[in-house]
Amino acid sequence: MKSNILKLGALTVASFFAVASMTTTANAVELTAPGLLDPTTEEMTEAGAYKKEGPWTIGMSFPGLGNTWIVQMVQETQYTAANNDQIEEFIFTEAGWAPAKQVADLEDLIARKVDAIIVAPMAPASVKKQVDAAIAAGILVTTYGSSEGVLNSAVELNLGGKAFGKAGGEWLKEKLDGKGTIWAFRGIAGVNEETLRYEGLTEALEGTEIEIGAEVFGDWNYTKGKQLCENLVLSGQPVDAIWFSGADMTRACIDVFKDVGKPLVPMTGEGNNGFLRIWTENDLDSVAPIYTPSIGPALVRATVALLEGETLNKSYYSDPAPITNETLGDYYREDLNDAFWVTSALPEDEISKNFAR
Amino acid sequence: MTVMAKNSPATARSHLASASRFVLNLPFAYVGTALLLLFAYFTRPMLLSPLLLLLIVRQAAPLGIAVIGQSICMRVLSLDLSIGGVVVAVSYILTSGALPFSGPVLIAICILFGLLVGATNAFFITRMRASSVIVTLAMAMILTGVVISLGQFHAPGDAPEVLKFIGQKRLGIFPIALFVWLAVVIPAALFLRFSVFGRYVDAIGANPNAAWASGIPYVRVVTIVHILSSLFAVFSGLLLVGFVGVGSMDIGGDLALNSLAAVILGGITFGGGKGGVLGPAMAAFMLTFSFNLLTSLGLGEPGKLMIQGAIIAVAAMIYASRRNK
Amino acid sequence: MAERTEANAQDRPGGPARPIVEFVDVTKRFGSTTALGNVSISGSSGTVHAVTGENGAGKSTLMNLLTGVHRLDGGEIRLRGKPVTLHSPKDARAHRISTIFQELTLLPNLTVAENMFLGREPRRMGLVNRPEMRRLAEKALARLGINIPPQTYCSALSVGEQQMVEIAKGIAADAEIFILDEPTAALNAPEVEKLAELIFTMKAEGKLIFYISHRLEEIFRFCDEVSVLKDGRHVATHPVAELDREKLVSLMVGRELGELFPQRVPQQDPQTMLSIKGLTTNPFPPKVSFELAKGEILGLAGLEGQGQRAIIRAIAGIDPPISGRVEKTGDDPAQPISVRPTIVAVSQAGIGFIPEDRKIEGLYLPLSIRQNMALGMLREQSLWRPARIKRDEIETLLAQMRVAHADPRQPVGALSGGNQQKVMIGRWLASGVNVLLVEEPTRGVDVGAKAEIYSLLREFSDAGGAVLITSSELTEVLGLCDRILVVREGALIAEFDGPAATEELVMNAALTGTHENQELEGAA
Amino acid sequence: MSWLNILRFPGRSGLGIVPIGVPIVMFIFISFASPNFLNVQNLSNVNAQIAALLIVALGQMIVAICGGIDLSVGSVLSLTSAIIVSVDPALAVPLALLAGLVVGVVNGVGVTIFAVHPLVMTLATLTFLQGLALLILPVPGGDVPDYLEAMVDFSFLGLPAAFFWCLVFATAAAVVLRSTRFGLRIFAVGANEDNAARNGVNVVLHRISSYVLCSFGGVMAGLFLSARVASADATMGAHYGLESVTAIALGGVLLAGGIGSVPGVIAGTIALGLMTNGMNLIGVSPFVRAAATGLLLLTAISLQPRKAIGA
Repeated sequence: MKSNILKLGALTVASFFAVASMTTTANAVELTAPGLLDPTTEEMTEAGAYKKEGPWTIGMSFPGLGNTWIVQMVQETQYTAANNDQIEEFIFTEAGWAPAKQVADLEDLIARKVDAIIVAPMAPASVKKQVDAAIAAGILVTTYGSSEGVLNSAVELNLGGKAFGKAGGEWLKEKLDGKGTIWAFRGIAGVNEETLRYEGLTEALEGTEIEIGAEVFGDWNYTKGKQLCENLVLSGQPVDAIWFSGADMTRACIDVFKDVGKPLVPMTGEGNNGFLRIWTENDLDSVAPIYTPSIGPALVRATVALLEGETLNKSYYSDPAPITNETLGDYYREDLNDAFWVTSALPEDEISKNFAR
Repeated sequence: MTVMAKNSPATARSHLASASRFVLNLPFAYVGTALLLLFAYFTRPMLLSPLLLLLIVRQAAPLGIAVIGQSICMRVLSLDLSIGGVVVAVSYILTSGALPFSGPVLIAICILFGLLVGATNAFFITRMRASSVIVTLAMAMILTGVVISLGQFHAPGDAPEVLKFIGQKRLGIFPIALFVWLAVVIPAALFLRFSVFGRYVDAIGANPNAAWASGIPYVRVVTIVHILSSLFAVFSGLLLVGFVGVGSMDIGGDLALNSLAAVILGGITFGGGKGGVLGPAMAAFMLTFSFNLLTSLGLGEPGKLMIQGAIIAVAAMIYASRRNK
Repeated sequence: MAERTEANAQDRPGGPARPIVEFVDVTKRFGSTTALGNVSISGSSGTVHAVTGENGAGKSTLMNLLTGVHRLDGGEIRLRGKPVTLHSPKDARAHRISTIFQELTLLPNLTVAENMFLGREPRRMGLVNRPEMRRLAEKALARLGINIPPQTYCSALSVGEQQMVEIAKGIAADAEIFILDEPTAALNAPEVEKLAELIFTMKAEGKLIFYISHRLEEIFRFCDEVSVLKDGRHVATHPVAELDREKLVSLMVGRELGELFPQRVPQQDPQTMLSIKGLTTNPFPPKVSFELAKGEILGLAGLEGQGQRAIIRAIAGIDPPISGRVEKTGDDPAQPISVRPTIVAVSQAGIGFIPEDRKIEGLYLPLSIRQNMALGMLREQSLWRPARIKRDEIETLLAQMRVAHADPRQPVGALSGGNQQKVMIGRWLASGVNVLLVEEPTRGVDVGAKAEIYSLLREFSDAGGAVLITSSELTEVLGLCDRILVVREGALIAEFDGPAATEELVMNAALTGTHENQELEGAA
Repeated sequence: MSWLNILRFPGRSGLGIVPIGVPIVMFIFISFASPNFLNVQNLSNVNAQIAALLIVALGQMIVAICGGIDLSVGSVLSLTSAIIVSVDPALAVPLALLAGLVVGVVNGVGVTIFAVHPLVMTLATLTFLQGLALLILPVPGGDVPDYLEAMVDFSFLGLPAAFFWCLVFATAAAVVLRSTRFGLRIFAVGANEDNAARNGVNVVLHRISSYVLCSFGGVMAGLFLSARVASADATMGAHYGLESVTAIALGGVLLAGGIGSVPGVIAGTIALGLMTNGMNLIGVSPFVRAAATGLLLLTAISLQPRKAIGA
């Protein structure tokens, strides 16, 4: 099915989503564009268990803001919610990356007697009490990420993590023929997603002769990534390839290599338009795992489906094939700016309105 | 005393003593930079390549510019914690696309905005006699809060080309940011050194009551100081945004506290100090160099933070206790 | 009077009573200056021992050694015959020494009772026993016959009341040795009477009181013995009964008063420089109007705290007046210019203000002498311009003023008090103002520097300037001023021609004068 | 003294119309704006949400009354969180307290003996301790000792545990300020250290002790917060330094020293708590919160002018 759609050629991601949703109506509930999200368990929710009469109030608790990916995800989520006339109110809260604030946010959402809560826990254990309280209060809870069984939410939608890191790792392994020295640019120290991605990398490298020569935390941030990369490049650390836990850092590092006139080495990226642009313009050799912002809309749709009394699988996972040199042209949007992330669930006019260059 | 010293056998020793006194009287940043360079020479000589040093200079430039404003604030016994907020706002103005203007116009708007923020800070500090810590802290909260609420549905776009050019390109091996830095530091240093304004800044720092009682335009000077500080923050933000190339909401977040550290390391204390404008500039370089050194030593974030904290504490203790003797 | 001699007589038989406090060859240095050199003084129980001398003679330094504020550099202090080391005020208190400081040390955010027992709060079960504290405070206040509720915050008290509380605090300490440092500075006449009673009671109880003052009348009234200090040296100690006024003054001063002051030159055609119209200031409702003429030194005299300070500070714009106007004559005498009552506008109009406390409000101590002087030159320059400093002018001025200094680049804080005072005045001379408002022109300055400062001010006025001074030293006002205005409760109640005025005339007016607005005060 | 009189003559409490009025106005406003505000569950949520901040702010108040400021208290909170999941549960609390003591002494010694400006000194310790906390606990998580979780999870007489935490610390702080020699003397030190010293108060000792008490507040808040979120996080306290300064400033505590009170700090903390809770309940964008807090702070401080201009 995936290859089917790719045959459509240079269609934009969004229109491809539109086409896809028209052509595939087999499943009862369509959470995202097909191929983006697959069930990971046979276990289903009980039909009608969460059914409520609309209109609903839905709350979402997110750890915090900080980068353009999150902005786009939130934007898509709010757009999806706003365009569902059964959703009377959609309350978005963000905790500024403070676990205690997230607990407070959840408590407040429960106090507001919302019909459903979408939670993206900073640490599953820290919100367990509140999730249980919500469920006890008859509130439907869906989770972004995998709580590994800690949370009793109805449905979990997960993405990225180990698969993200592994995709890059596997590609590097292939590029380097199993030996060499790489640098690892990690994200924010201590963040769960970051640790998982890194574990994915180490798993991929297991049994090879590839060595991690330098390992730095660039906070997924262009500025910091650039400084760190300049530093590593100029301090003469050997490097055959670079693994990145996020695309902004790849962009930064490419800029550094170009700046000092050092020949580029294979670098992994991410499905971000800014990165895809550099990739395209410079004829790089790269790979970009997709960490889709449409996870947000998917969470809203899943929540709505459950409130409508539909049945869903208990958990899903998003693991689309990464963007490669071959498929790059399908994803890159020359007309959009660097802040755009593939793949989006927004309709085309919204995309071009928000992300015009 | 000098006459006695001349022909005595202790001459050499007294030369040494006065030399060491001279060194000890220098702002910590000079000594610290020398020590760091020496340490790098033995552990990571690669860091001393001219190319990398120049890149570190470029990395240091935004902090180096912001620190000028912070240092004048501290010299008049005030403080500006709103620098980070101003930078975030500048990033928003330049990259949000909410204002449909060309790059130069946006830059002009940023400068006007800086004037406004500085004047507002100054109003509360001088007219309302509110604590500058609180006022500028509140200002930072307001600016970041407003920017984030405005920006939450709009991913920031690219920086104006002219800024990208300034922030990223170089002339020969010299980054343009270095020239921008110099173009700001040198006039600022000269102005503070030789103008009536600079004298008044020294006077207010040395004794605010006396400055008040002797008819120095205290309120005006403090107002100008805060406006200047916000303007330097704007320049710092322009450079940062140009360097990054795209807007970002966590840009410049550590600028306020880092600038505070750089001012101390640069020999400025509340109400004076010997560092002038160059001491803090050197300190901005020193801090940035230390981040790079620590990274290349493979010390993780924890180690970096600990060493950074320890350096600030030790420098402040040495400097403050010496001043009080 | 009779009572006092009796008390003395009791001590005398069998030689002098055993002293409980002995200063033996005490020396105290501050940096390079010797504040006290080899001073030996002793005091016995049941006496009031005056320590006197001019400002800066070392009275307060000597007492601060006993209160533990300063440490000795040489010699020793013996208490009840035993040498002691006093490291802190706490130590002093443990030795039953209680101090009533000249500066008010009350904390504005503490109540009267809390202030009185700060540092030795009564406790019960580890916690502060507030009822007990209040009771003890009431008792001590009652002894002084003052009616201030102990629960009042000290910020709400007048200066006089604060001084009384300060005294009550010292008394409540249940000490044997009391140091009263200029206790009457802020007191009005009835309060001084209460203090007098108290001193006699304490003496009768066998306490030793060191009474620090340069007010001769008080020394003769309260004290049994008097020790005179001069320039940090012990001049003499005598029973008060053996001295008269002239003798004491000559011990203190060591020269004739006359030569201190420069010659007054009568002005031929006095032209008004500054006119004050209907000025009212914060604590004092009466309206004040007067004029200051070119070439004139005008003095505001009166008891301390009667409003001189408020008037001069209102004119200077430090504490802007409630109402009233200040006009200054510019180039055209017919067109006086109204001056806005803010300090910046006042200074721009060519009026300089020299505050009484040079360390707090006057000088920039960390800055160099040259920088301090240079700041005056910037008065009329634009903020944005390069500072035009004429270094040679500064050098000339420093030489003219005979400022004893090694290098104009040395910090002004390293100078002696007199030289600092000269630099402070010099700054205004360099600034080109033609009216000076001077608070306490010679506070904390030695006699030599005094004479020089007086002639500086006189030269300034002779050169076409005008000077308004306030001073708590009556001799200064009498000797220096061309005209004297006496202030009482914020009103001008008398005017004297300088050469014609005498101490008695001025004091009389200051103590008893009335003004037409007195009913206003009664209503309030 | 009657209630009205206290508002008119706040003495050294700093309790004017503003500190008391702000939370009351907010309370009334939110009650009308949100139907869910005035229910027991929500009010007990608010209580739990502000408890940690209150404990930190009480410590900050003591430092501020004594004329200082402590930005590092947030890092102490983080460090505590890191310590308690990284050592033997029996040692957790004593070790955290020991760490608090050391930090307080270092801050105090730097500020008093080395005469470093408190902002600079505590900024340095803030940075150092943040690093140390991350070193001990690089990845959030870990198991908070059960006894600690039990201490934040009980309810008694229908009142939540957080209420008792607040009660205990507020009472303790009030007793310290009102009825101990230490409490009385820090007011003196904060108002004028020279005069306090002349009256026999050991200024250095009191200053250092105030920093130790503040760090102690950080430790206690760290225990509470870690137990509340049932896991540790080495950046948990990052916001608390500035937030506590905001809370005490709203509560009428004078940062220059000498003025402040426990009721004021409670009021300031409640105001901040109501701000967050109210915005979540009313549905105001959470990003507005920071801006609104800043505005509130500016307004509050403009109504309490000081004598001096500057920091």
